[in-house]
Amino acid sequence: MLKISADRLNDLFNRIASEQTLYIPVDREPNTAEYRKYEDGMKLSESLNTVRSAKDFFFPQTENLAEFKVEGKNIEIKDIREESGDFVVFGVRACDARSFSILDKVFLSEPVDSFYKNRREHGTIITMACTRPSETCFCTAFGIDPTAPEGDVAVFADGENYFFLDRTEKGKKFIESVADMLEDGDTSKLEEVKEKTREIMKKLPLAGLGTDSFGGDKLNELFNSPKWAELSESCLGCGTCTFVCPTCQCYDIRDFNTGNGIRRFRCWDSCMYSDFTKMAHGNPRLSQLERFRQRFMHKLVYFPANNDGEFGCVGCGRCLSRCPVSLNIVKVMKTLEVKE
Amino acid sequence: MQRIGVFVCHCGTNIAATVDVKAVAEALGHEAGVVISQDYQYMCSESGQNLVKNAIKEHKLTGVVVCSCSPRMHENTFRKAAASAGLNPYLVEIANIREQCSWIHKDIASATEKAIILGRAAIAKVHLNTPLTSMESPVVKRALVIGGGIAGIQTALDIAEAGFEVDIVEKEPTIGGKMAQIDKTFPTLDCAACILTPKMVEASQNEKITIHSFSEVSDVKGFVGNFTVTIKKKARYVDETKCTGCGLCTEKCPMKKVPNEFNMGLDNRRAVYIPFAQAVPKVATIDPNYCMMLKNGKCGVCSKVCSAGAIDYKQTDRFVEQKYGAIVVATGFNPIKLDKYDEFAYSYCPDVVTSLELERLMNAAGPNGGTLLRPSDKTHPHTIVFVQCVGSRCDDGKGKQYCSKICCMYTAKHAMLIREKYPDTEVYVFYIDVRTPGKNFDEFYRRAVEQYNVHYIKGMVGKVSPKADGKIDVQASDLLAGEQLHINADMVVLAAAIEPDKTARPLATMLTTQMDTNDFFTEAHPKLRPVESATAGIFLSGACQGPKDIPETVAQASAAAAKAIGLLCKNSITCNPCVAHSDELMCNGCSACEKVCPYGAITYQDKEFRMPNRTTAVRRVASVNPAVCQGCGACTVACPSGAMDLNGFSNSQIMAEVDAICK
Amino acid sequence: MQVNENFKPVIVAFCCNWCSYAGADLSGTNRLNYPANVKIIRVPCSCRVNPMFILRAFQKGADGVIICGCHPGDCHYTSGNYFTRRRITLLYSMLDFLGIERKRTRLEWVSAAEGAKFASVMEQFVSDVQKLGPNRRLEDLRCRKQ
Amino acid sequence: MQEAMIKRAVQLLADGTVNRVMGWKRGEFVYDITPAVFTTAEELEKDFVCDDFTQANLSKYLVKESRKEGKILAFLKPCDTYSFNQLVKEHRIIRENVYVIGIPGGPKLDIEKIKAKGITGILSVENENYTLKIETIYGTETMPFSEAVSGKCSGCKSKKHVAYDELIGDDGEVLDSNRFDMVAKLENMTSQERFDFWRGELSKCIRCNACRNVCPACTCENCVFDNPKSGIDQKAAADSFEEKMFHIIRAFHVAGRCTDCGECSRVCPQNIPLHLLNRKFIKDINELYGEYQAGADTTSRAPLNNYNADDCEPSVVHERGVE
Repeated sequence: MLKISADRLNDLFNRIASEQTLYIPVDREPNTAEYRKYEDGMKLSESLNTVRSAKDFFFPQTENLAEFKVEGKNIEIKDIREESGDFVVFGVRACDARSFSILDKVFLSEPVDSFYKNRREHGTIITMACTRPSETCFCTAFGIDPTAPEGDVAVFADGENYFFLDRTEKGKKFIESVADMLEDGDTSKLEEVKEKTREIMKKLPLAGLGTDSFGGDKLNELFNSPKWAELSESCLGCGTCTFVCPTCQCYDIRDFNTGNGIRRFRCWDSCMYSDFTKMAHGNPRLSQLERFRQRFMHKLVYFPANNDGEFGCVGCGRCLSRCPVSLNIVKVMKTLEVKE
Repeated sequence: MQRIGVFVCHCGTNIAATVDVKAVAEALGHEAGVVISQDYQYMCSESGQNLVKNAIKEHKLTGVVVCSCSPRMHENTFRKAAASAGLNPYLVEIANIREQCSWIHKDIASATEKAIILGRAAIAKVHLNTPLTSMESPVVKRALVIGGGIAGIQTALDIAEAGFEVDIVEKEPTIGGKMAQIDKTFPTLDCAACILTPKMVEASQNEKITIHSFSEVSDVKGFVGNFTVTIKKKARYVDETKCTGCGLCTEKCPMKKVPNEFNMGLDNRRAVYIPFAQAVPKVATIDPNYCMMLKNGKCGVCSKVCSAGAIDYKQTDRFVEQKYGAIVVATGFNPIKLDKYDEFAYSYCPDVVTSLELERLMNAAGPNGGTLLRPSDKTHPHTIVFVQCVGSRCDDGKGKQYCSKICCMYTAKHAMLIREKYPDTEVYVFYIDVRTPGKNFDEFYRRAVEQYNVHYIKGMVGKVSPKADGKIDVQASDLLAGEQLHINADMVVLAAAIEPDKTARPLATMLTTQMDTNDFFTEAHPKLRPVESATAGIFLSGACQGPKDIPETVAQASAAAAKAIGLLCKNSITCNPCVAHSDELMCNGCSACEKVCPYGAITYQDKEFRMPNRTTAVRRVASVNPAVCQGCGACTVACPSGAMDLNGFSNSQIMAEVDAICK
Repeated sequence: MQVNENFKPVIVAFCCNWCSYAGADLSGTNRLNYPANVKIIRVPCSCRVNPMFILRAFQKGADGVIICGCHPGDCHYTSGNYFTRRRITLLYSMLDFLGIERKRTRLEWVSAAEGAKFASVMEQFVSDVQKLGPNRRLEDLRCRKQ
Repeated sequence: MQEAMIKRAVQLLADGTVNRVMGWKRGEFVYDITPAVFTTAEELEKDFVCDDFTQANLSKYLVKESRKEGKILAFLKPCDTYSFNQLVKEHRIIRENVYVIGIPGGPKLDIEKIKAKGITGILSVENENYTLKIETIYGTETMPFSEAVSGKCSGCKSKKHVAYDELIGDDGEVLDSNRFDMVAKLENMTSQERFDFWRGELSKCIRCNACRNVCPACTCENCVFDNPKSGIDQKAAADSFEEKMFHIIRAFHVAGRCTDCGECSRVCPQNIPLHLLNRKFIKDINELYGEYQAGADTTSRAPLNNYNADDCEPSVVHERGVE
């Protein structure tokens, strides 16, 4: 497998950044990482994951769609779409990598979201295998192997070297474009590292989390479960879980009067919000119970029902660490789980 | 869909000279929702108003924007016009392109651009205007007159004459005010007391009039038609109901050395006193600053001599609360203090006096029984110098910038009276200008010069220096002759500027009326509404509004009375519908609005609301009493949820204006 | 500092109906000139001015916002401007704390009789904002003039 | 402490004084504690927790809970009692329907501060004489207790309970805290430095509304930012202006009402020091209008709904500190 030694990683970054925009996770504060546009000398974060997920690159929090200009009594509609340039996202974890296939199912199925598609086409995802999972990790529950992430290129670290494995055509092209900086390497130590990680995964507190009680066919029993009331009781109705979630994909379309015209934009929405899907007649989900239930039913029932059983969660654990009142999908799953 | 009409006024050339009105009408015609945009020479004229009315009918307008003068001027005019054409009057907005545009800008391009922006803001606002309906509020049929001088007395008599109850609040022990201190009046030279005192008696005897003497207004609440006023009746230590005004106590009181303010401190009175013989009410008052009984509990003579048993050393201030429909302010004036005018030696030379002191010196009831004598040695003065404009028309910051208006005439009166009574006395008057507009005024002044040979000298007095021989050296310049003069005078009389009474400023605060920088009350309009304040239900009488002589004062007093009577005649008045209202669905019931409401217009109630999934919940919500709310909007900002909004000035309307201006 | 003469600041002035708006009218009646950049919004009382309005003005492109009301103690509604004073003091302090230029915000007491003061306050305020240049720290890029 | 609380709660449930108990419920890990309502002794004994990680302020839940049938027992830390009082004062909590037991406050621990040391895979945290012994999948780690103390506790203003029906443990005193130090430090920066600081912080905002929704002063039936009728509703910080707008208006709306409980900064997923905005207002109010502690009582007039004729002019803002 092709590799680069750890001390030359930044050379590689410089090279990539000289050709296209490169984003890498960087520590803002200890253990608080965020993706930043790479600049010379930036240090790759050692944190397990970023606070915000990598979905932002393809499905940004806000995005302009069109502009209407009113001149006198005439309205002119302007397309203000911005074509994405080529970019690389480095260091995506296996969980986030899986989230793209979930988002693709939403945005790339008919009718195709051309804004999303445009960015997907221009973006190369370089994932990185996990070596030090956290207690909040439960990606394995959704069949994700953190030691073998998806993406266009998967990168594995053994402490001294970074190994590169192409997983798609795009990935292949990418490796070719930087092949002159890479060399063949011995992967024996890497296998040790992977094995060690898999062992740790088995020992994680959430390792036993099962999905058998969930899926598209469990609609009625789960929807009508009396446990939602207790589960949702302390939910604040904020959007933290939604906004840090790599798979939440709901958005709202709004108009903003700029003074020069009306700008139509979309922005993330959260099913936890009281005005979510508010329509002319009012709001279909009036209580926090209904809104809370919606989020988890979507991930655990509705999404798999429409997507060949694939769950709308990747087990990244962000909601576990960020929810102001420590409510999360694991607690929901454990509470609703039908125990044999 | 809105159908808005825009009407751009030329105001003759007032607007059209600096604003391209055609361009404004053209530009605003392109705004969304505008269906007609016209310009016209005088929009406020009958034909201008007809233009608006016809357009409302013809184009079925849902809103009207008039680009014209200040809304303070003609907003009502156009609202009435709209109403008569069937459009709710509150669907009219004014863009102020005269006072706030054409009159302040010289450049046509920028003034026109600004006028268009102001028009757009008004259009943006009118888009969000809602029809408003006025509520009715009852009128309390009683008036309060604050101040018992000639202005207050005249106003009270006129209101009482119309059949309404009137209360006069006078801070001194007697009504009468400044006129009571004056000896003779110009230009007729009739005796002030002879014409004033019958009015005072009339006021005291009129059963519709209640006089609160030695009293002050301490609190005012409420609004037009329904004021609640607290009157502080200061302790006079004499029971008004028992005192017969016999005056025995004032003769027996052993404390004789109290400066007599009625005689401008030129002689003394007792600690218990009646200011003057014709005082109304004729009731004694004990001065606690001098009364030995009140100060250290030793004396009690007055109590012993009073056969009516009216003396009450234990009396305290009392507070009376009363409701009124209208309030007339008649707080009058005072001569300014001359402590800043040391060049005239006023503070240390007793023979330098003010004009009002001269009035007392010449008055038969004055300290010298009407004989003009020098205060210092009680000798007859042979040369008297009058100095005009002491503190009036001053730019140096020591005095007042305005003309005190009455000094020229009263000085001519004084000069004439002195020359008449003491022909051996030489009288000099130093003046900047002699201002004598008024019926028979200039004739009066010319008589002083021509018939009585008063020496009028245009020029300023530079220095007044008392000399060792008791004479006074007056150093002055004669501007016409271009020479310096020294006059060896016996007396100098200073025409001190007049200023509003000191009680006016705190009173204005209580009444929420405006004052100018000199503390004169500001009238609602200097020409069209001269006796009304901008605060509804508060009227202005006499010198509190500006310097005035007696005829003018009385005329304005009657005018103010007429306005007050007009109000009191109504059973109810239309309230301003631009009041706050609370959206119950958004109200948190937190009481923030209630805390900032100056009128107590907000109350709370527990109300049942439909909640999700067929449940109900009881919540505490605010409601505004529209008859009490005056529409300041303090509550709208105190409310964090935005439940509280203001009709006519809603959040969305103001933000629409902001947006239009910043566009 | 370089002063851009071509920069025409947008100034929003909130004036209370009873004092400051009348003061502005008086400065017109007396033909006292002040820059045309100043656009007045009439409010019943300065206490009607919600901090929302001030931020909204900056958002939509204002370079300076000034609030004018009756002198303390002279409020037509007795106490409105006292509340204004506290609210606006705290708001301006917060804007300052966030690093927004101090001279973009101002509050002045202008009575109905102070036409000359109104004109001179506006003159000075516009010149202060002119010196600061366009509002960049509290602007909404979407609303930037095109 | 936890045992005493459970015991008392069970008693009060049993004797009918209350029919519910508001407390904290243990989670999957040692630290992920959720506010919860308990109705039975069994639930309490199984899941009720009160330890070094029970940071959440329960007062806001009482807005809804106090309107339900029957009386609820609430365990309130000293800081929570201030929020509670403030909500009672604003008629948001119906006092009669709450039985308050005051419990000692922090300092509480913030798991993020432990994780910031690179400690992960956390299985348990034990406090041994103010040294934390942390068991992880990767082995045992130790760190000083003081370095893991939550930000909301490090500037503690008071250990005194201002509202309670009974106390478990002793009552404390109002503290002489250093909570305004950071505000003062910012005030002494230049305007540009302050601007850069806040641009850096606020640009992190993702408008998740956690700060607002957790805030015990933000209990509006309908927040202006969610209400299209308000004219300033916004769902996302589509422009950096909107971040500022949201946080300025929010801070302004709670000015004079914020009890400085620190929940806003605690819950911010982006670690924005939002409490500094509120503390700026508190500091200004204290300095300009006299010391005022929101929630200290239920009767005083909020400083923004009050005035003095001789209050300072807004120009003081322009005369203080650094331009």
